[in-house]
Amino acid sequence: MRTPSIRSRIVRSAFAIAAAAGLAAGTAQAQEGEPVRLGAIYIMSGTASVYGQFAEQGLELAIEEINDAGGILGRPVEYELQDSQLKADVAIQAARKLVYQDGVHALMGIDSSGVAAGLVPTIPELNRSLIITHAATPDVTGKLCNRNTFRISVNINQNMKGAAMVAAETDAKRWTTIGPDYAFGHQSWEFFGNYLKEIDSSVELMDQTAFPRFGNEDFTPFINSVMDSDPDGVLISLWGGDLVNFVRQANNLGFFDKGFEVMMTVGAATEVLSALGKDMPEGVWLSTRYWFGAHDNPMNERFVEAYASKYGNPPSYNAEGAYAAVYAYKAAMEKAGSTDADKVIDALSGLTVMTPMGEVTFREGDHQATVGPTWGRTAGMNEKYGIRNLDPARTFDGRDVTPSVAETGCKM
Amino acid sequence: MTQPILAVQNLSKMFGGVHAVNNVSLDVQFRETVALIGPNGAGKTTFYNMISGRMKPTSGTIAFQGRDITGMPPHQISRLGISRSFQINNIFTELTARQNVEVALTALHGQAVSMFRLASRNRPIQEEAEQVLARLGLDDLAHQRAGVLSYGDKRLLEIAIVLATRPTLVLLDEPTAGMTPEETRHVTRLVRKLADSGDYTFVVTEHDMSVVFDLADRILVMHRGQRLAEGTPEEIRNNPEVRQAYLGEEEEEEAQA
Amino acid sequence: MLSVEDIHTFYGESHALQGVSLEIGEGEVVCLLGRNGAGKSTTLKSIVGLTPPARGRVRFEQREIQRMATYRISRLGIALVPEDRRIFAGLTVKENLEVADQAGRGAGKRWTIEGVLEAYPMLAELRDQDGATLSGGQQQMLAIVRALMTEPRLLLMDEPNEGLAPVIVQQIGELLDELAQTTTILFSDQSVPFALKHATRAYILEKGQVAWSGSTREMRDDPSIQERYLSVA
Amino acid sequence: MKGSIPLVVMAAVLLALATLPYYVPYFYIFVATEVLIMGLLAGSYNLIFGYTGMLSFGHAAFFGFGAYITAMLLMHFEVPLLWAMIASMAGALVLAAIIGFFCVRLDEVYFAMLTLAFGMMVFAVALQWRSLTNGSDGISGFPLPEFGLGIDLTLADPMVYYYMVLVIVVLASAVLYLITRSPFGLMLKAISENPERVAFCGVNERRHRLIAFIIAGTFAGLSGALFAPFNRVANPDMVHWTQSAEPVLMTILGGAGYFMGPYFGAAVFVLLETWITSYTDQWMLFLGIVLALMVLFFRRGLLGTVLDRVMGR
Amino acid sequence: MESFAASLLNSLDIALLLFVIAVGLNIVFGVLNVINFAHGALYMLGAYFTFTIVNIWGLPYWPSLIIAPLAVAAVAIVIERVMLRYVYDRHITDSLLLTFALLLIIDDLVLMIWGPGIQVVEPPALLKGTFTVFGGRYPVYGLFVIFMGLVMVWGLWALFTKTRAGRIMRAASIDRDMAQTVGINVPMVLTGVFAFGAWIAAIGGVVAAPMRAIGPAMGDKIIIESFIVVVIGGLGSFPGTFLGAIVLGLIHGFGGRYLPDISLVLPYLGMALVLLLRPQGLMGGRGSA
Repeated sequence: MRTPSIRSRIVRSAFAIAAAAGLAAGTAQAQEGEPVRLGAIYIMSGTASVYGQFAEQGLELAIEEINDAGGILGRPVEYELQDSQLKADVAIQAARKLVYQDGVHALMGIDSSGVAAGLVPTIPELNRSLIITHAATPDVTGKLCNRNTFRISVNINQNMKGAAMVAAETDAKRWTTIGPDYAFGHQSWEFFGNYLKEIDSSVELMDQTAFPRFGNEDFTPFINSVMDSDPDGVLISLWGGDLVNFVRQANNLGFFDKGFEVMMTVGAATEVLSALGKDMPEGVWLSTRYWFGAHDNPMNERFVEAYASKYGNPPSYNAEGAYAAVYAYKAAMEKAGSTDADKVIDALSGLTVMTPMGEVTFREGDHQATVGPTWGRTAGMNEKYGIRNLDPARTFDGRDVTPSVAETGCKM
Repeated sequence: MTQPILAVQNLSKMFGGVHAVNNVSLDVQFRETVALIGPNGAGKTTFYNMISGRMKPTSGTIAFQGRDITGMPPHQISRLGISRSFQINNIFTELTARQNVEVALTALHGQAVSMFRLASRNRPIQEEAEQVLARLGLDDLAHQRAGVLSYGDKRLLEIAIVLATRPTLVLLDEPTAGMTPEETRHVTRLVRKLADSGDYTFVVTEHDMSVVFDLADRILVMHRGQRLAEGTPEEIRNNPEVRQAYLGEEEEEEAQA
Repeated sequence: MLSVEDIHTFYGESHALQGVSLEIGEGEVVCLLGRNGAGKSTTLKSIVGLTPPARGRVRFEQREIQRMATYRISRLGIALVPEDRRIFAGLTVKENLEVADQAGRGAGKRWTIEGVLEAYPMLAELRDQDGATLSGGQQQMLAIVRALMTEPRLLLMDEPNEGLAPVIVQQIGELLDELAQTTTILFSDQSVPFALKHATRAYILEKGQVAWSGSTREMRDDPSIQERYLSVA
Repeated sequence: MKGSIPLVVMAAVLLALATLPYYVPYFYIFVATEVLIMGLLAGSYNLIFGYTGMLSFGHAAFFGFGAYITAMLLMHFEVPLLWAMIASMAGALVLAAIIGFFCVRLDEVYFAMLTLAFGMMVFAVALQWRSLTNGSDGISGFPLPEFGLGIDLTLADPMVYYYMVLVIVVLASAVLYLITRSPFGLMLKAISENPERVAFCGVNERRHRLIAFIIAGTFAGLSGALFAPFNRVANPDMVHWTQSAEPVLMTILGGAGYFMGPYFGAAVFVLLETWITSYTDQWMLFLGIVLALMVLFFRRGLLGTVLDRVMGR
Repeated sequence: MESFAASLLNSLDIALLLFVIAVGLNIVFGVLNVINFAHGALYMLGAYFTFTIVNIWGLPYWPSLIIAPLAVAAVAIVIERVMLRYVYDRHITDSLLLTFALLLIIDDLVLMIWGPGIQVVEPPALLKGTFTVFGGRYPVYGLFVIFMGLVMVWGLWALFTKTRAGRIMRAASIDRDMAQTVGINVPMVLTGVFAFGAWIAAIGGVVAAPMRAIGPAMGDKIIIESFIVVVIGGLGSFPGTFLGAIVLGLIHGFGGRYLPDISLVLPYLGMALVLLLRPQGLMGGRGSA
């Protein structure tokens, strides 16, 4: 007869621990001096964990700065970070834990489209705001949009609108793509094509495209097939380790000597640039959702300097996204005068906030921030950081590249 | 002579060029007990394996109750009424003794795919299982996990499973192997009793000659895959060829010297 | 040289050896007789530690070996030619020998691969053939020679004649006699004449116990022993 | 009576689960819901692994398939959840019949590898047939409609959903339990120990293994059908081999062959993950160490080890 | 068309790298009867050690080809001695679970030690650049991979057939008891084989380092690929592993290009077909390790 007692003892003690933690946080509603708690969900394990690290650094930096300056509404800021494992169900459960167990006042984060697409529909029932700082799928501020969800980072539409504008100015007429064989790769190509056709209906979007599986490692067959098809321009939406592998293999195969235009939609990510160094060829178009050298404002100057001195490299877009999101919360909470989720959501909607990318506005219609990508051509090396410079670099105004709310399909 | 219950004709089995069983024929009459003996490697187990469907013969035919069963899968042969025991214990150690028997009974009664009733409420089968166990003197051990039974009891349970399939023909493969002398006597008496009941036909392989002579109506001696001799126990006992096969055949004259 | 004292061995849950004791002196050739399942194989396997005895002692040249790992027992100088020969399938004849070759482990080298191949030309012809493709007799030769490669002072052979044609059995017998000149041998068999011819002493096992022991001369002189324990009677 | 212990335990656990929302923090309703769903997945897996001895690496195929069917039906047809669940089970049944038809021909490692291959084929289809499955993003943002049969449930309320899951998982588990205790279940246990002997008792053991595979797949489909609305998403992760690994881990962790083992394993696994991830980023390290220790020291799984002690085996 | 030849060569270098990784897995399975889920993690360790040697210690590439595999083999010895050897006699699921736990542990330790960033190791000067085949360009490093793969094929073949150590491994995989009986220290052989498998995996890691981005969990992908190779070729078959690697290399080299819509299904389809039609694998059966 010992079984039941043993088991229930385990269960009970488990819940006792949990209960203690939960009650402490859960009842903390806007008490004076109580910390403001932010819950963040990033990828902290596995292949893509570098993105989580960058985000955490940006997050940490912003919170330090804010706390040094007296916090939000006079309350110190804390954060709780959970690993998404790049899985939607894990992220969803993590969000529930952050809200109900850790008692966070607001949520932020999310690196991948798949995770975002899964998580976003569950946010309203958590009754918290969520600011997405990385995931780029149009859907979360489009057909999946909801009152609680905001995005401060550049999405695929915005980036591809910019890409199309850059592409239209080149001589290239026949375009193809190499992208990862999942939603991000296919959507990038689709949006790029649509925007480019709008600007210049004479361009040809080739049928021969290459979508290697995500994490493929060996891109040679795809590089060869694209080279065989002899395009004028190639849009490349590979990212992270895949992009590093791709560029090195493409170098070997003479891909960049063929004279066609090459555009890499997340090529100017610092982790990619510093891994590649000189291996990133000159004269290709790279984009990033945020380029540390492209924004001439005091906040950016301060951010880049503080970040570089603290972590030894220039901030990546993911660091900026997290950093900006914290400041956006600060602004919203101050505007709302409370950490109350409803009021913060109302405050965020339509809010214009200062970020390292300048002033951005969360549109009321879809909660997408009016941010624009930076597209630049690779030039000489930046010796300080061991990465390529972008010159010329063209930063798009969010208002020029963000599709109208009607186009996004978002119905609030 | 009536039609034999088991008619094996010219059965052969080759393993990579070697004749494990070579052209062996055997007729077994209903209610008879036939012992199959022979020194190691004589081909007895292979012979069993072919009759019970575990192996397909290379050539020859096997008929059971006049029906050709050559090459049938084991479960079909079993359903026709042939059941076998194994040389080494082949019981279900994680189940209780009674459940071991119930496995066979469940199959017998066509309930093997019955899912929406509790096996533990299956009184008819349980009662029958208990009867089978009782016949073998295992009734006290019905609720013991088979794995913890004594070796001898496991061998008996092995036979219980065989009987539970209600066979007409029972193939026993060394039923007393590894048993103590006392257990051996017990099993011999039991099989004797079952044979006398007239419900079963037995084919038994055994190395213990006292068991063989106690049980067998007729003995088939195999040697090197072939039929060496066949006859009553008395005939076999006095057959010089058989003695030679058992004691060794090398340089006979010296052995006699 | 070897003394086995009251060993009990369980095979799974079957009590295979129920107190077996044996003594073998240096230079002797001893035979274990008994029917199938009497415990002959298990006795030999228990000596080399493949089925370690649960109780009892095994001493080899005054060292207790009943708890020793098999490979260490082998290195002490006991070799086993197992019942089913257990040739390494997929390895050639020569490779089978090389695996067992104790070269480099110091101590007087009696058997070398070249030496045995020369001594047994039949194997020399088959040296590059897959061991699994050999005939039964060839496999048996190989198994014996492989055992020799471990430089045994005590050679255990488990039913070396099983399933072999008479002419081969005779060859094995000759080999056994030859080896007996230099090596102590314990072999098991079901064939009485073979045992009588090649062994000086015999043990008869029955149901995991020693039922009779004595010289082969006694056995030859008293046919009732054979009848009682070994024949169809 | 030793025999009554499992019943007492089960009754106690059921009572604890039924009153759970009244004594645990709110978040643990989600944890408990996940435990129940994963428990059903692992419990269905136990039917083929623990009871029949088949090590499958592709069980997520049925889980994911069930999740997709429910998600699609809710998304495109807004059918009542009950009908979606039934459809998921039917779909998983058909898929399991097809995959199982091939897989039960093989044994041991070969069976494991073949199930892995089929599971990953289903994953590849989920990922690459984008027009149907929406690719890597999966199907999300579907409404949670009524339950069906005129039963009025606010499914969006986590507490309501928890109770619905509890009832369904308990019912499904009861069916699974009945199956393991049925004559058929007895056959499965016998097959796992000694398939040949079962054949010699006149049973077509391959057919039995196939039936067990189909039943397990069907209930895995149900568990997927519960999981999709719980997380409001069905995506390829749910079909991936790493998802297949979870019921394997849970079952071994809890104790294969014990009916409650996998449920217990699911609880331990989910709770461990929840707690470790709260305290450290190095959750994989700790989970790995805990798993390794369990394999080395709890040979029969947690529940198995405990039961062995209690029953004195 | 000119790139067809390059694609073929490319398939070959994919195949030979796969071979190097899968063959260690297969040897460990053949001798120890353990499906080592952590095999890919050992490959990853090889790559990370190379990164440390080349980028952090500033040594040239070549010494890492010696140092890194030995270091990984040392890790493997510890793993075998403190954990793995206790589960040999158990059901195969126990070793599976244990090595899965090991995979989690190694993955996280790597993340802690080297951080999450993407790392790149430059190939040695000798192996930089490209050459032209049938009008298509092909990297010299690819040739090096092919060369190393063939050296491993030859070396392992020679080891298994020409050396005593190789024969002992084969003997131990065929019949452990008999190997003991002829005086082989089987426990030590088992430790040795596991370390050897790890050593081979690490060579794969060292060879891959200059051509693949090094990142956390990079071994997780390769492990399933290796399963496919081993299953297609035949569990426990050395020549089979080679053939299996070639088959999968061709599927990767051409499948994504000519059958993009089902490219992901192809490897698993191939694996399933082999299992159903020839469960022992294309080259399986008893015989060489």
